[in-house]
Amino acid sequence: MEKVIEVKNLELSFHTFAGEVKAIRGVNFEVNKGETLAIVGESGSGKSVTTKSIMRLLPESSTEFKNGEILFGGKDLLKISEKEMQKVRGKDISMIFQDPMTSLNPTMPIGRQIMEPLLKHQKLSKADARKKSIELLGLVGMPKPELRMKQYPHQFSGGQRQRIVIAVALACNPKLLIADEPTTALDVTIQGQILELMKDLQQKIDTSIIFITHDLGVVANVADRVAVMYGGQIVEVGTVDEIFYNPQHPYTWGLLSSMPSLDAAEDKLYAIPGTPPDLLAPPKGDAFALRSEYALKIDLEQTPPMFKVSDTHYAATWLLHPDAPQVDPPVGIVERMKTFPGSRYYTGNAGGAN
Amino acid sequence: MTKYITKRVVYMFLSLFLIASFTFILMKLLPGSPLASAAKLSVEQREVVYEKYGLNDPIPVQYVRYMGNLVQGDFGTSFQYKNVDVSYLIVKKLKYSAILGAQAIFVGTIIGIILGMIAALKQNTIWDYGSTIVAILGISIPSFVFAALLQYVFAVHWQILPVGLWDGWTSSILPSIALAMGPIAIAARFIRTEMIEVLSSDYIMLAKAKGANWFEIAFKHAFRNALIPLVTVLGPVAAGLLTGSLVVEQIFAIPGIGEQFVKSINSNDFSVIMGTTMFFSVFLIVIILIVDILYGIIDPRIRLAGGDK
Amino acid sequence: ACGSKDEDADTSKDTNKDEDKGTTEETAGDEEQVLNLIEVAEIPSVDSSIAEDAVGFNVLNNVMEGLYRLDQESLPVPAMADGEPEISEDGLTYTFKIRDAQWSNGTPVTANDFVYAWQRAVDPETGSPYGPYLMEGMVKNATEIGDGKAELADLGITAKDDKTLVVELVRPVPYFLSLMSFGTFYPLNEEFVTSQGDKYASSSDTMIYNGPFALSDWDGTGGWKYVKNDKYWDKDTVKLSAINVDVVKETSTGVKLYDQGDKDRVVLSAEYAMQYAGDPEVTNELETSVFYFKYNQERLGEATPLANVDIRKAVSKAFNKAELTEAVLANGSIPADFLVPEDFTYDADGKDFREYSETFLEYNVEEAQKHWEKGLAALGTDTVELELLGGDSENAKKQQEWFKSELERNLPGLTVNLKEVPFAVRLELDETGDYDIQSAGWGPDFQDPISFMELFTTNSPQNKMNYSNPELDALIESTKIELAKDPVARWEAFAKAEKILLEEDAAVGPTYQRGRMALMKPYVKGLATHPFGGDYSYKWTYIEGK
Amino acid sequence: MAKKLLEIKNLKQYFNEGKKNEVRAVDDITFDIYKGETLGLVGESGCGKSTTGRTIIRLYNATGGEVIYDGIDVHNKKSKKDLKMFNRKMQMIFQDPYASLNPRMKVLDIIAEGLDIHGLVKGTKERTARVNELLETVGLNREHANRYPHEFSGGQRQRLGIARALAVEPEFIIADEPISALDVSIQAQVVNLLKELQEEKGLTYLFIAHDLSMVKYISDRIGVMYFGKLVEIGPAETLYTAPLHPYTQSLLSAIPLPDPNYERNRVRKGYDPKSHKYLDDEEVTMREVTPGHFVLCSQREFDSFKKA
Amino acid sequence: MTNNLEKLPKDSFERITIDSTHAEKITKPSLSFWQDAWLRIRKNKAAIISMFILAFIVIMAFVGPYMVKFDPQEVNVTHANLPPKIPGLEKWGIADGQGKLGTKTLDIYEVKKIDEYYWFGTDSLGRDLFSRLWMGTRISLYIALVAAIIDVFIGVLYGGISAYYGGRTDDIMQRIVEVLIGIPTLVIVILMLLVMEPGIWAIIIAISITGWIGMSRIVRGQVLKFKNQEFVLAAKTLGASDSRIIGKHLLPNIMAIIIINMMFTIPTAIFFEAFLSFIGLGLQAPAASLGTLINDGYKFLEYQPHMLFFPAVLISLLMIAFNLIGDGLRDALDPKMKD
Ligand SMILES: Nc1ncnc2c1ncn2[C@@H]1O[C@H](COP(=O)(O)OP(=O)(O)OP(=O)(O)O)[C@@H](O)[C@H]1O
Ligand SMILES: Nc1ncnc2c1ncn2[C@@H]1O[C@H](COP(=O)(O)OP(=O)(O)OP(=O)(O)O)[C@@H](O)[C@H]1O
Ligand SMILES: [Mg+2]
Ligand SMILES: [Mg+2]
Repeated sequence: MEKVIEVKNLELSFHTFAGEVKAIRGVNFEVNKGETLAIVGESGSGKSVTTKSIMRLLPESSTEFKNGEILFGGKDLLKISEKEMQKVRGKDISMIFQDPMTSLNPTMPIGRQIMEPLLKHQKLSKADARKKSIELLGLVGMPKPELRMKQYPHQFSGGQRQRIVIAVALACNPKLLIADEPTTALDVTIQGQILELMKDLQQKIDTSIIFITHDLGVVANVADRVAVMYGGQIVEVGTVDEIFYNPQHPYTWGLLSSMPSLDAAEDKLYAIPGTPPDLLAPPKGDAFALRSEYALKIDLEQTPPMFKVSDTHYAATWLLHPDAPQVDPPVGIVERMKTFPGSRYYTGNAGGAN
Repeated sequence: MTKYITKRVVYMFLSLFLIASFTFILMKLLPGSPLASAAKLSVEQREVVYEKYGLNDPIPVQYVRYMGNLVQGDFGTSFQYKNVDVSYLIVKKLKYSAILGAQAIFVGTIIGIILGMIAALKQNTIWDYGSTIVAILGISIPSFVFAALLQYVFAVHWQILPVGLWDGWTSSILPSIALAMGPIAIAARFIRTEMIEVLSSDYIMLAKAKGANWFEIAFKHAFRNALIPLVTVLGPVAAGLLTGSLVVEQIFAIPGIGEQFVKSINSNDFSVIMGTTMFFSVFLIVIILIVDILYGIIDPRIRLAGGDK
Repeated sequence: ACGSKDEDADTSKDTNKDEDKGTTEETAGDEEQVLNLIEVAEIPSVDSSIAEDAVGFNVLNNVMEGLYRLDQESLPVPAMADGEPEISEDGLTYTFKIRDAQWSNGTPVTANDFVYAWQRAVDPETGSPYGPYLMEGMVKNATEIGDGKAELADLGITAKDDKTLVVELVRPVPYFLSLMSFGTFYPLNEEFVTSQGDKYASSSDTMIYNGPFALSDWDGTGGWKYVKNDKYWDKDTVKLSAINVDVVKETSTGVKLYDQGDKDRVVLSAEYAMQYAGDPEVTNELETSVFYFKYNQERLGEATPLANVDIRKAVSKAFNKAELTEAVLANGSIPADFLVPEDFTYDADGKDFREYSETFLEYNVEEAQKHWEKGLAALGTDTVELELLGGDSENAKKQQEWFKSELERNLPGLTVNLKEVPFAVRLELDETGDYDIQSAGWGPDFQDPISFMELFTTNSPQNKMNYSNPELDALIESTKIELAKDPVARWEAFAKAEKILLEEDAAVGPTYQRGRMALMKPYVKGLATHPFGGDYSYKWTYIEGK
Repeated sequence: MAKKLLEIKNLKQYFNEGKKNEVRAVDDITFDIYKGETLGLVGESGCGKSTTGRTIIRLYNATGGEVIYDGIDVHNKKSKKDLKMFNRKMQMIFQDPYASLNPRMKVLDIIAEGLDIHGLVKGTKERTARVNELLETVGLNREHANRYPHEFSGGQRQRLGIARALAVEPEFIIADEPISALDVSIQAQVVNLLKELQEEKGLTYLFIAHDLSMVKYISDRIGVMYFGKLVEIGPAETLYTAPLHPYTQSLLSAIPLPDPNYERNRVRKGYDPKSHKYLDDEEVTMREVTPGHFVLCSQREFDSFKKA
Repeated sequence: MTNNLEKLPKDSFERITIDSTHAEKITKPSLSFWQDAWLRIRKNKAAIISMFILAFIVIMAFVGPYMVKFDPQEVNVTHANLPPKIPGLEKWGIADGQGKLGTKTLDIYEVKKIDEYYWFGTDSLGRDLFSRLWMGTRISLYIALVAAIIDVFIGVLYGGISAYYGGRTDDIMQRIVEVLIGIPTLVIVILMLLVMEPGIWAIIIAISITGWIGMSRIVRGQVLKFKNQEFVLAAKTLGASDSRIIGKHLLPNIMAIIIINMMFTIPTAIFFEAFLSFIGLGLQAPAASLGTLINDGYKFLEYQPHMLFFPAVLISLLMIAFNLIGDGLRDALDPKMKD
């Protein structure tokens, strides 16, 4: 499969008043052509920073790239000049931001905002750019697109605004689309519409997508593969089925357990105790250990490497070490594993991945 | 919108009425006489002259008479310049001040904005400090010092611009620059602060993600959004500048209204004081109103919210 | 008027001529006769009945002409008057013949023009500040008209015919002829003035002129221009074709304009006077304004330490007047040990009034301290605090700060508090008598010692310091009536009064007589300056050697 | 059934009333809240959920209608004392854990604010003790009292908001989307806490959210709002299993589930208000279909619901 | 990635239990708001340098006048208008007593036969400018303080109340402001001259009349922005009184902008004082302030540039220091800037 982008050993820090924030501490992943990679993880785990470093959108003054490379089309994006980068942004890689309420310029008509990348990267004439923009707006399901070109963002609802942002991102048929929590601020009905839309469009123009969210329901809906981030590192990566039906990392277990199910009436939701690690002074060893019921002694001493579970599935937890004790995941997880053929709890029942 | 403006205009007349009334009363309490030679005259002689100008009437009577005339648009005649209509006098002198003021505001705002932009885009670098220092000099050193300095350098030393007197546009260059120092400082400081805020917003990030270069980001995207607070503070400053600056006008021997106003107060020329005050107030209130309307033009979100802000 | 001044002017001319010769030879002879001047204030009014300030009177002096005009030596010479008038035995009736002269619009100047102008000036309806002030107690029925007891027509001025004017006075006025050069007494063409109504004299187009120049390019404010008046009876004497006047209030700007050759003359303030002290282009002129301390003897109903004559004398003698004029003012002012200024009034032989009188209250620290101790003893204290009220101009402030330092240094136990306020406020405080010492000054409106000597009589509006000496009052009164026709005795009486006022009573403490220092281009010749009324005459001025 | 704690009758809240840009944020809604229950309120963003909550607690003056708390009309209270009393009984937890804590106040002072206002404690010692107690109640510790809000994570902040509300010992709490801004694992922390507190203290909640799965988990009854109107209200289970109003159905069909297999096969239902095809003379009101289950419908629709 | 790991001791894989409350710990030391702010501002070099400059100026304002043997108020006209002359520096060609006299440049000290060294020269009455400068600084600092206090007490309160109560209150209060800026200050000030003794109180009152209006407008804008923030609403639901909300919730949050705006008020006040002194309401002569020194000095730009140079440089330094400290403070107080 063709790799569109490959992030290798990325390590970066921010220099702040309080000290050095080690936001990304060795991240590796790649995205293949036409696939959707979802990155999940809780607030502050470094999801946005990772993607922003691909786009080189981090504040120059306080960011320090310590290590690693980001290969895109044979070039290391961290090494090219700002001028070259400007050609990549919006054309080859584009981005959708978390908050539709704030990511459009409030004082510029939306038409101009959509036309901007077309004029810049595709060198279209004004009239052509306009035509293309109207087309794009229609594509993302905006009724009466010609009329709305002249309107300002505040005249649109949240869902409509997010569609506009998507239209902007798709304007130049990018090779890679990064969507940073594109639906977190929306309610479920609108969120559903947006997800459908993205999937449709992906098929039409065959883009790769990096989709960031902390909502596992959304992940289940959109992703081909999933990377789970915790404390500035990727702790588990695999296909969507592997992650949902055969998770290996205790943090992934915790995440999956926290979701209430609609059918069963639990007494108490599972909640991961504690707070995320302080990236100013990241803990030694496994960053999640302090909050984990499954902590091993070694977790406090040494950072676990990525253990291979299958060709597509890796997890960074000492529990996968041959010497580690066998532990039973929480009941809900075991329940999930039962449906997955490769899992040790597989019962062979129907309902698993086919 | 029209309703809002109507309301504001009604308020404006209320404010103007109050300003006129207070100013009138305060002025009547001012010591001295509008007649330069009053000190030489005996009490009886003075009475005779005062009678002619209606200065012997009780203040309420004078007040009612004055306000009555004012309502009819009659500002009366000046005491210093006998037989000169106050409105004529003001309009004539205001012309010079307004040209200087408008140029100062225009140039000052543009330079200030550029300085502020540089400072914001290169925050905490030598550029930032440099522009901040220039801006601070603009507020900490009064414009008349700049005026004297500019006059010395450009008119005396290099002799490329006139020393003073009103003789066409070239005469307005130096005083305008001197007056522009204030707006430069204000614009630079406020644009810097606001730009820093705006530059960290999501839509700027999106613009960058679209591949915009710094110029497009600064001017196409950020600028308009950073303008609101500047417009707020610059409004009254503009009113002040357009209606003249005493010392700068004096240094360049420009017959503007600012200088006239002080002279009128010192010589107790109350019809000119009143007239100028009224002009200034109208200017000010209208500018504040324009600022409020400008909000809506700069930021379309405010237009929708109308008066509810 | 004064010898020393002329000398200065001459030497400066000579030295400059040599330098300039080479460059200006070709154009010499037919230079453009245009003068470029600076005025420090705009024209408030050039309506001769309404005018009340220096600028207005100066313009009037050059665009209008009264029965008399001050000549280059500041002596009154017949102008609209055709020769000397006939004066009645009792000195109360003057009969003038009017010269054949025209207004700038071609109408002849007649005796009626004077009658109209005088009546207009004295008419309460006109609101003239100077008309009643100058005419009351002098011209017949002027006072009565002011009080509403007489008709305008009763004023003591009548036109016997177009060319004969008769003026009746209520008392003999020795300085009457010089007064005829004063703006308020200039003629006005009734027909023209009434046709303009309110607009008369509101711009250069709404006036007609009978003087050497006509006003032009003046619209009520801002700068103006004089152009030669071709209808002037003595137009051959007038050489300048035009004078451009701009209003420049900052001396520094004026000096720069002068240096760049845009202006031909600029009056210097102290700081510039000091810089240009040795400059050949500097001219010194002595003005007739005298400055003095007014000592308030009773402030808001309470006696001040200044009620004590020794204290007053001590203060008056305790500052070095020479240092004041040379180092602080530095503008050609001279120390004043008198009230009536030098170079102001002359008797028939050209003898200055100052030669009739003595000098008083000279700077003398020892004596000052003696008086001071005596005064303190009488007051039974050894510290005195006095407020010195003064103006808020740059120059006034500098002086006051110097006074404070000087007085406090020389009079142990004295504290001087400065109060520096705008003119209007000072007048108000003067009016209510709310000050201890006031730094004040006086410039005369006519050429006679009485314009000064009358200031501090008991009922004078200028007194306001609770000073009263019947002896002084009587002396001044006598100069108006009994001595009116005896110039010598009259001046001796003034001299005596001055002695009472300054030496015996030290009611006021003179400080200096103001001088004026100006830069003037050497090619400007024949500029005449005057001690009262209009400051300058341009009638005889010309450009040579530019 | 339990006693009615709160009756909301024909509540209306219009912004910019009478102007061109009038917004009918809450348009004539009526419902009751029973003592000790949790009423969930869901609906699309901007449909007026927060406004309802805020109007109930008097942050806005209602344009019309009544809010009757324990038999007393809240919006007619006059005396300061009554108001204070009322402020103690009813409390609110805000949507945004970042915006709802004053960044320049210490946690101690934030939580103690209610105590100070109502004079519930005497002396600093008692004050600190009470704050510590509250911190422990919400699962934080006393060491946190001297911190500033920015030092806390989102979940911790939301718990601070809860502690602040609890400080005055309220009976009724309006929780305005207390979890929407939080990530999943933290959502669980907060929801658990709310539930525990309800059991311990017998609290009543109005729980506002747009995420039906969480709401269903915590609520006894659920109300669904659409464009300022309440369109359906009923017991949580009933509403989930047998939604009647098409908007509710659309909402339910959109809940994402962490199950890729399910997601691959999900069918979403859209909602178009025009689909009702109401006639001009039809009266559209709340009608009780099954006991306790009300739907906003016309008589025609009501009949068809009944049949089904 | 491979599972090829070097052998690890068996016992490393023992399971352990971790106290979950342990995980709630915040590792950063507990600091008060101001301690925290101080830590931040300490990292801001420009602010720190500015603090030193400011401290230096303040100290000099008190000791400066006593560093030379001249009395700042003593008039000595024979020593008038001397250029600066500083021992040591004169060899370098600066501050060597050279000055302009007419068109010539020469050593004025020599011309006037003066042996003393006036470090910053003298004014036109021969007063020592070094000591006057520092005396003036003291007064100007005092004015700055007064203006700042008035800004805070009147401007902030007025703007705060106007915006907080909004509606009719705001309308009325804003009209009052309009009227206040409409009435010419000069008229009021001249009236004050009649009823007041010149001096510091007169200055305070004069500044109080209109000096705070800019601040009130800014504060009003900010309060309008903050008053509907959720933490304010939260306080309201707790039954907080209006004064509590304004004082405890709103003001602390708009402190930064207040500080910035104060930087604009201070120089304005300093020159307003000079103007008041000029018309006789301010300080009594011969006292000096930076404003009056500059007012006096600019006229001599050409011949005695030192009269303008020193006070202008000082006031600029002062303002730059104030502003950079203000900027530093603003950054330090801004919660967004916290990691
Ligand atoms: N510009 C910056 N300066 C300093 N620290 C930063 C900066 N940007 C991000 N961080 C820190 O880096 C860490 C990772 O942040 P990031 O935004 O990637 O989190 P996230 O996973 O996207 O969280 P969320 O789900 O809340 O968006 C956080 O601790 C954050 O505080
Ligand atoms: N102060 C106000 N002035 C004018 N309109 C307002 C005001 N507050 C809210 N609105 C409008 O009222 C409507 C309902 O707003 P509300 O905040 O209650 O929605 P919500 O259901 O809580 O949405 P969300 O899920 O986004 O919190 C919206 O259209 C909003 O724009
Ligand atoms: Mg993020
Ligand atoms: Mg809400």
